[in-house]
Formats: sequence, structure tokens, C-alpha cells
Amino acid sequence: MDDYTIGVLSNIGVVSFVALSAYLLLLTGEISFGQQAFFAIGAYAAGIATALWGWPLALALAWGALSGGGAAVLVGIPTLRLHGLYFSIATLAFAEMVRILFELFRYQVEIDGELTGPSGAEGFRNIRYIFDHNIDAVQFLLLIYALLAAALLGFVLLERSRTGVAFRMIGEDATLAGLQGISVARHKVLAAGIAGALAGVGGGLYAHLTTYVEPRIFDVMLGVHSLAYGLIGGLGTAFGPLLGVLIDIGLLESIRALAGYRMIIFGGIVALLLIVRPRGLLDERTMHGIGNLWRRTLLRLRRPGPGPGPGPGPGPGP
Amino acid sequence: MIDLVQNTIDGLMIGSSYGLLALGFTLIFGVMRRLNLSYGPSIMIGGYFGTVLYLQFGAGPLVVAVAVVVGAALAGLYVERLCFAPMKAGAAIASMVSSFAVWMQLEQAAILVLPRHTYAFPPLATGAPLEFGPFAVRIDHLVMLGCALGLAAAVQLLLYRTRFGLALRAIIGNPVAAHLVGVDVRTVMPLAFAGASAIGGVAGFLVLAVDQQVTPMFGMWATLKGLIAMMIGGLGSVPGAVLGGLLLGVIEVQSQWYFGPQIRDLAAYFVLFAVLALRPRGLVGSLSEASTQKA
Amino acid sequence: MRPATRRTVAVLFAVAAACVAGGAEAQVRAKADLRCEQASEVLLYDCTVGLVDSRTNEPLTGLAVTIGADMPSMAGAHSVRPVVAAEGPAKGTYRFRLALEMHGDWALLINLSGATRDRVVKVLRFEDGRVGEAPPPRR
Amino acid sequence: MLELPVLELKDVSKHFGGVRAVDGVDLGVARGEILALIGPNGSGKSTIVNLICGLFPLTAGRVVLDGVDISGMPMHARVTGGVARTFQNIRLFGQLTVWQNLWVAQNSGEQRRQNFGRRWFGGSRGARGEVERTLEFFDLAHKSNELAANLAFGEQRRLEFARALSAKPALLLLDEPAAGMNAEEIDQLDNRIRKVRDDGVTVLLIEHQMELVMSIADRIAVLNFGRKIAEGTPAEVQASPLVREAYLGTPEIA
Repeated sequence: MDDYTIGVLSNIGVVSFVALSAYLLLLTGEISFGQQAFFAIGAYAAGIATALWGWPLALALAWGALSGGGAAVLVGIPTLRLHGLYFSIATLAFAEMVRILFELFRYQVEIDGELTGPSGAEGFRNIRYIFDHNIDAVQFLLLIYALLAAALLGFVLLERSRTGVAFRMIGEDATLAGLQGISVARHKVLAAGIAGALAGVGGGLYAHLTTYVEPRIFDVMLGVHSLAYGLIGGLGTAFGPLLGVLIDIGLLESIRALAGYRMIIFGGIVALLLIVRPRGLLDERTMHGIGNLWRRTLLRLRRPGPGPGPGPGPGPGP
Repeated sequence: MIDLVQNTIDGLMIGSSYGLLALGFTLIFGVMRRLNLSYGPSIMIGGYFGTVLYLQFGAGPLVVAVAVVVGAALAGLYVERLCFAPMKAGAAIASMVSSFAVWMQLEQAAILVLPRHTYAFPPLATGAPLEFGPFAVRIDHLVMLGCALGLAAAVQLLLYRTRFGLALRAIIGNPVAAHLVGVDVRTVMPLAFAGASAIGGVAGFLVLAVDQQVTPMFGMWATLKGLIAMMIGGLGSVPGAVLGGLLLGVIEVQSQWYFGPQIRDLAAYFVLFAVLALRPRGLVGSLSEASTQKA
Repeated sequence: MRPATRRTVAVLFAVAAACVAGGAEAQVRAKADLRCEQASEVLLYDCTVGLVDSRTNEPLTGLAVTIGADMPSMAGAHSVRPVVAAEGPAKGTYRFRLALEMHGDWALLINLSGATRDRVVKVLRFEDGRVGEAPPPRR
Repeated sequence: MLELPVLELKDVSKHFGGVRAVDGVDLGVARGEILALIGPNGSGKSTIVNLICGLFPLTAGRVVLDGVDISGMPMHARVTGGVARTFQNIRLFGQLTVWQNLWVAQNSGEQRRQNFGRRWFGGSRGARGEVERTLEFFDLAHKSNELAANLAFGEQRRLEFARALSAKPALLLLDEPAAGMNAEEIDQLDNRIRKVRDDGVTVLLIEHQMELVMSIADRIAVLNFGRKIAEGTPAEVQASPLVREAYLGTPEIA
């Protein structure tokens, strides 16, 4: 693998975290334009932890997740009673406030004879952990994907859990979910917190991947993109947003010959795709179909004989 | 004290353009209950139309203004056809994301045609500011304010005094019933869309002429300013849009004067956040209860 | 905790441990001096980067240098394919040509590998016929 | 009445702007009975159901469940406390399977304690067993893995009923459960409601199908213009002149 491919794959992996973050809120029916804020908070928190405080990377990433999740819970509480567009705009306002605050945020310490740390709009350079610790690009790539795999495993378990099904219920009809005895408020704060933590981990990884962050990176564009990933890839499974990222970054990188027209073509593809499949490629129905197919195949393998049959207690599986 | 008043005057002038942007936004949101993220980029396309005419053919302000408005309306129509017309009733989120995808398209198209970061835009009026005692008012600012108030009044009349307005409001209230009583949703909607973008185009022309430059970032800027002003004022209300815009303008200018440019944006978003958290319906009530439903 | 959870946590810790394990050594830190000017065509730029050890100010020679470019305001959307720089006539200088997609602020990621591994990030504003320091963004 | 009523409405009112949808209604539902709430369209029946389950805040009055004032409680806490309902217009989670619809509706206080700690990784054996028994009872077992949106109309109605029962309610609110059903289906519904009552669930039934109401209701309360105009056994209510007046032109009451 050449450096370029590694770089693109790393990017895909890191962006997937924000996409998953936005996806989780989409499951509960909320459109957040603001997940980039928690990505930014995670990036700065983790970057400061390694570059300025000399923490190990693992701890710094955990700290990034904690900061992102904590901030998400804090902002989740006043925005909880908002729905639809109101919630979306409130998250946008919050995210832009965070971005501007990072433009004002200065916290520099002299390290190795050089001032290091966030310096307002000029950004935060020399998050050099991977260079100082001789972690090469492939190792870091593996780290990103190991964490991504862990996150996905978490999602698979979540979707099999009562809490995960409750998220989907709230997303489909929050009032009805409340009438089933589900505390909508508590579940939404929980979802917001997990989503913030996911974005925080992603931000921590991003900061260490590029060694450099600046507030402009975390503007609305990033937020809307991460929202679009789930809707392109599909809302039926956590692999949907990943597929979305893959289509965006992967496809764009692979048709570089079209440089200059890329966004025109990509924008058109997305717009047309959403007409045909408003809930994305891997939507709930598709995933249910795939699940049934899989179950039937398993059954046939287990006891060869005619007919798929109704199947035994199917468990809470999706 | 003089600063305070002068800032308020400047804020009202600048805010009037935000009000116009919000007006176009609220028209689309009110009619279709859809969020058109491509609203700003459509206006930017209009701006690029104008600047090409200006730079290539030396067109005067009036021709440029018409070009901006027409360009924005055409781009708005394109967005409606691609993102909003084909969507089924429930697909509000999908059409919003779709409009974002088209935003990317429009922006790249603009960059493709004119790859430089900034292009000159014809000024509206170059005369010296009018002086009223210790206070000064720029002429182009006055034109901006006049256009904003005039257009807002016209839209209000259109909505409440004409058949077309009746049709629009019928759709807002109940699309199915409106269809049953003979309002043709399929023609009213593209018209509303083009009209909304054209209003945005007027706002865009005024802002660009005051700034005397156009950049690809203008699309995002216009979408954000329009959105904030609309949300502060209250969804779906014409007076709300104008009021929200004026308020936003004053807040921005005052905070910039006293605290600097970064705090200016911070203050705007803070007010937006506070309004949403404390009074989600905005400062002015909405056109109809229904328009506050999920976007 | 169920076995599945325990296993997940164990894997996470293993990964985390692996990250921490890479020993910290004092690495050479590079300092870069970057100059660009427009080439024959619009959006084409010729750049020269001078690399020195930040402590000793010794020129860094014989490195493999690649440059990636991305627009901070649209991270990922306009990134250009990384270019390889060729060592220039002066000691510790490397030259490369950039083909950008549009004017504006670009973050150049200067990646060094070989005897020294490092990355230096420079943000420059590329305009028609002019390249300069990027002032803090306004709008 | 010796035993405490399961549900008591005390002088309950709900005004929408100037409209008095429900106006000073007192109503008690005794444990183990089937109380039918009838009245012409727009008389406030559905509003009462919505007030009991917490969909709207009360304008005045109190709602008391098992001696506890639940007037200010949020919806989900009322479910935990023992109220479950169905809807006049079917409301299901269409993108979820039949199984999931029932499983996550198990939210009575006791069920919650049992499920605690098993929220994340599948349900307890007890919870699964409960879902299977409910599916069996409503003849939906063969559809357990189907998406709710893909069910036929009658099946969706049964699923709604099944879901409401999943929360093991003390009080079941049925809002026009027979709407759109044929005679055979109504017969099955009749049997199921009786069976549920025999299992100890108190039922508040809103229904236009007078045959069904007269056949299974222990008592009937009649609403008109948001006020209660009669209450008593089916025979008593049928004899009331006020009720006849309210239903003038609708012969099926006679």
C-alpha cells in the first residue's frame, strides 16, 4: 500500500466516526447539524492531552471521547424539548459557537523550545505523538480500524438491545414510544451522549492523524456531510453511514480524472439516489430482507429439507 | 451614546438584507415545510451571473441586478425540480440532504467557471454618506433598507390579498384539501420556489453590491444568515422574518463594535441558541401551527 | 459483564496497549521554510521548501518529501493527490509543483520520511499571481 | 363500592382554546370491569383517553390511578404505573418487527426490574416467553419476524392490542378497537376482551359498534358535548331519555 492509499483509508476511517455519530441521532429521529462540534472538542482535547500534557494516546482518546460525550449531554439537555428543524438549528448554532470559541482559544506551552498548543484561528500544530513514538502510518491505520470495528460491534449489540430498539421507536414516533413506557427524554440524552463520545474519539484520531487542526475544519460543511453519509448509505444499519463515507471519499478519490467536476457529479448522484431511496441504500426494509435471507439460509443449512418454515423464536434480532 | 445609535442605524441597514434573505427562506419553508439548504448557493449562482455580465460586458447595476435575480430564480427552480418536486410527502430529511448535495454542485460549478477566490461586483451607489447631525447613513444601505421593507410589504400583500396568496396559504394549511378545492400544487410550488429564490436574489444583489465582491463562500453565508434570521423571527411569518433580520443586524454590528469580529458571529449564534432554547417558536408567532411541524 | 462484553473490552485494551508501547525517543524535528509562486498556468504553482533541524538549524538532506494539500474549510472535499518533491540545488531544499483546484487558503502537509520522519503543516493563501501568508479567516 | 376503583376521573376538564372538549367529567372504573364509554362523534371520548394516558395536560381536575394522582406524570411513567392503550387510527412502529414491537413494550414496573441489566444484550427468558404467549394468544406467532408495516389491516389491529397488553397493564384503554372489522373479527375481538378481563385487567372501551358494547360492557357511560349524561348498566343506559336524545337519528342504540 502506498502512502496515498493509506492516507485515504485513514481519512475514511476517521470520518466514519462522525458519520456514525450523526447516524445515531438520526435513529432517534433527530437531524443534527452539529456533530462536528464534538469532533472538534475531541480533537482539541486529545491533542492537548498528548502534545501538552504528555499523556499516552489511549488515555488521550478516552479523554477525547469523554469530552465529546460530556459536551453533548450538556448541550442535549436544553435542546431536548426541541424537535425537527428547531433541534437541527440549535445544534448548528451550538457547533458554530464552539468553532468560534476555538478561534479565540489560546493555550500554548513551550515544548522542545517551540510554543505548542492551540493558537486561535491559526490552529493547533505539532500534535506529534505518532512521530515521537514511531508509530508508522500503517499502525495508525490499524488503530483507527480497530476502534471503528469496536464501535461497529457496539452498534450491532445496541441494535439487538432494548435500548437500541427504543431508539428506533423514538425515531419513528416519539409520542407513541412514550406511550409504550419509554422515557423519550432519557433515551435522547443517552443517544446524544454516545454520539458525542463517538465523534470525540474520531476527532482525537483525526488530530493525531493530521498532526494539525484548525477551527475552520470543523465548520457546518463537515456536519452536513456526516449527516448525508447515513442518508446515502442507509438508516437500516450502522454499516449504512460507513457505506456513505466509502461512496463519498472512496468514489471521489477513485474518479480523480474528473477533478473539477467531481462535486457536480457526486452532488447529482446523491440527489438522484435520494429520490429513489429516501432512507438510503441500506434502509430498514433492505436490512430486514437481508436478515430474513440469512436466517433462511442458515435454517436450510442446519436441517436440509423443503421450505423455509416460520422459524423458531427469532429473538430480538433486527 | 453616539456610537450606540450609529451602530444601531448601521445594524438596521445591514439587518434589512438578512431580513430579505429570511423572507425568501420562510416562503419556501412555509409552503413546503422543507428546508432548502441550496437557497444561498442559488443566490450565489445569480451573483456569478451578474459578475460575468459586469466584467465581460460592463453591464450597469440595473442589468446586473436583473441578472442576479433571474439567475437565482433559475437556480432555485433547478433545485426544486431535482430535490423537492420528486420527493414523496414523508421524505423531508431526504430532500434537505438532497438540497445539500445540489449545494455542492452549484458551488463547484461556480468555481469551475470562475476559479478565482473573489471577483469584483458593481457598486450600487458611490456617493458620500448622507449626514444627519452626528450620524451618517450610506446611500446603498438606504437603498437596501428601502428594498427590504418594500418587498416585505409586497410579499405580505401577495400572501393575504391575492388569489395566488390564498392558494399558497391553503397549501400551508392543508395540502390535500387545497388540492381538492382546485389549487394546483404542482404549479404553485415551483412558482413559490422561484419567487423565494428571486427575493433571495434581490438580497444577494444588494449585499454583493455593498461588499463590491463575490466569492464562492457567499452561498453558505447567505444560507446561514437567512436561516438564523428566520429562526430568530419565527418560522413562516413575514413580519417575523424582517424583524429577525433587523435584530440580527443590530446584534452583529453592536457586538463587532464593542468586542470585535469574532464575537460578532458568536453573539449571533448565541442569540439564536438562546431564542431556540427559551422561545422555540421565535419572537413572532408563525403563519400557521402546521408550519412548525417537523421539517 | 457477559463474555461478549469482556472480550470486547479486552480487545480494546490490547489495542490501546499497543499504541502506548511505541517507545518515546527524541526525534529530529523539522522546521520548514516554504515559498510558492505561480507557474505558467493559472492554479499551477512552483514551490520550494527548505528543511532544517529545528534545534541545530542544520539542513535536512536526502529525505523523501511528499506534499499533500487540502482546504481547511472543506477538509477532504478538494484534497489534491500528494506530490513528490525533488531535492533542489541548495542544501536541504526540495522543489515541487502543485496543481490546485481553486484559489483560497490551502493547508500543505509536508511529509518527511527516510532518516527523519516528520510532518510540517503550512497554511498559505493561493491567489491569481500571488501566494502569501493566510491571514486569519474572517467570514 | 367497597374496593378502590382502578381509575378515577375527578371533575376532569380539557379546553382547546374556547372549545370545551371535556367539561367536568367524573368517572370511576372498578377493578375487573369492562366500562364502555360511548357518545356521538366529537363528544370527547378520545380526549378522555388522551387525558388518562397523558397525551394532553389537563385543564382542570384530577386523574387518579389506584389511589395515586397521576395528573402531572409524564406519559411513560403512567405506562409503568399500569395504563396501556390502543389507537383509533392504528399506530405501530412499521419499521420494526412484530416481535420488537411487543418486546420493547414490556414496561410495567415489575417487567422493568426483571429486564434490568438485560436491556443491552437480548431479553431474559421470561420476557421472551411472555412475548411468545402474547403472540400465540393473538394468532400472530407466524408473523413474529415480519415488519409491522407489512401486516394486513386485521393483523395490525391485533398487534396493537397485543402490544398494549405486553406492558401488563392494570387498566387497558381500547379506542374503537372494532373499527373497520368484519363480523367474524369482531366476534374474536369480543372473546379476547373477555379473556383479558377474566385475567384481571380492567378495560375502558370506547366503541361505536353498539352490538359489541351491549354484549360485553358491564357498565356504560355516555358522553355528549364533553359532559357525562348517563351512566349505568346497558339496560339502564338504553332506557335513558337523555341518551336517546343525544343519539337522535342513530337508530342502532334502540
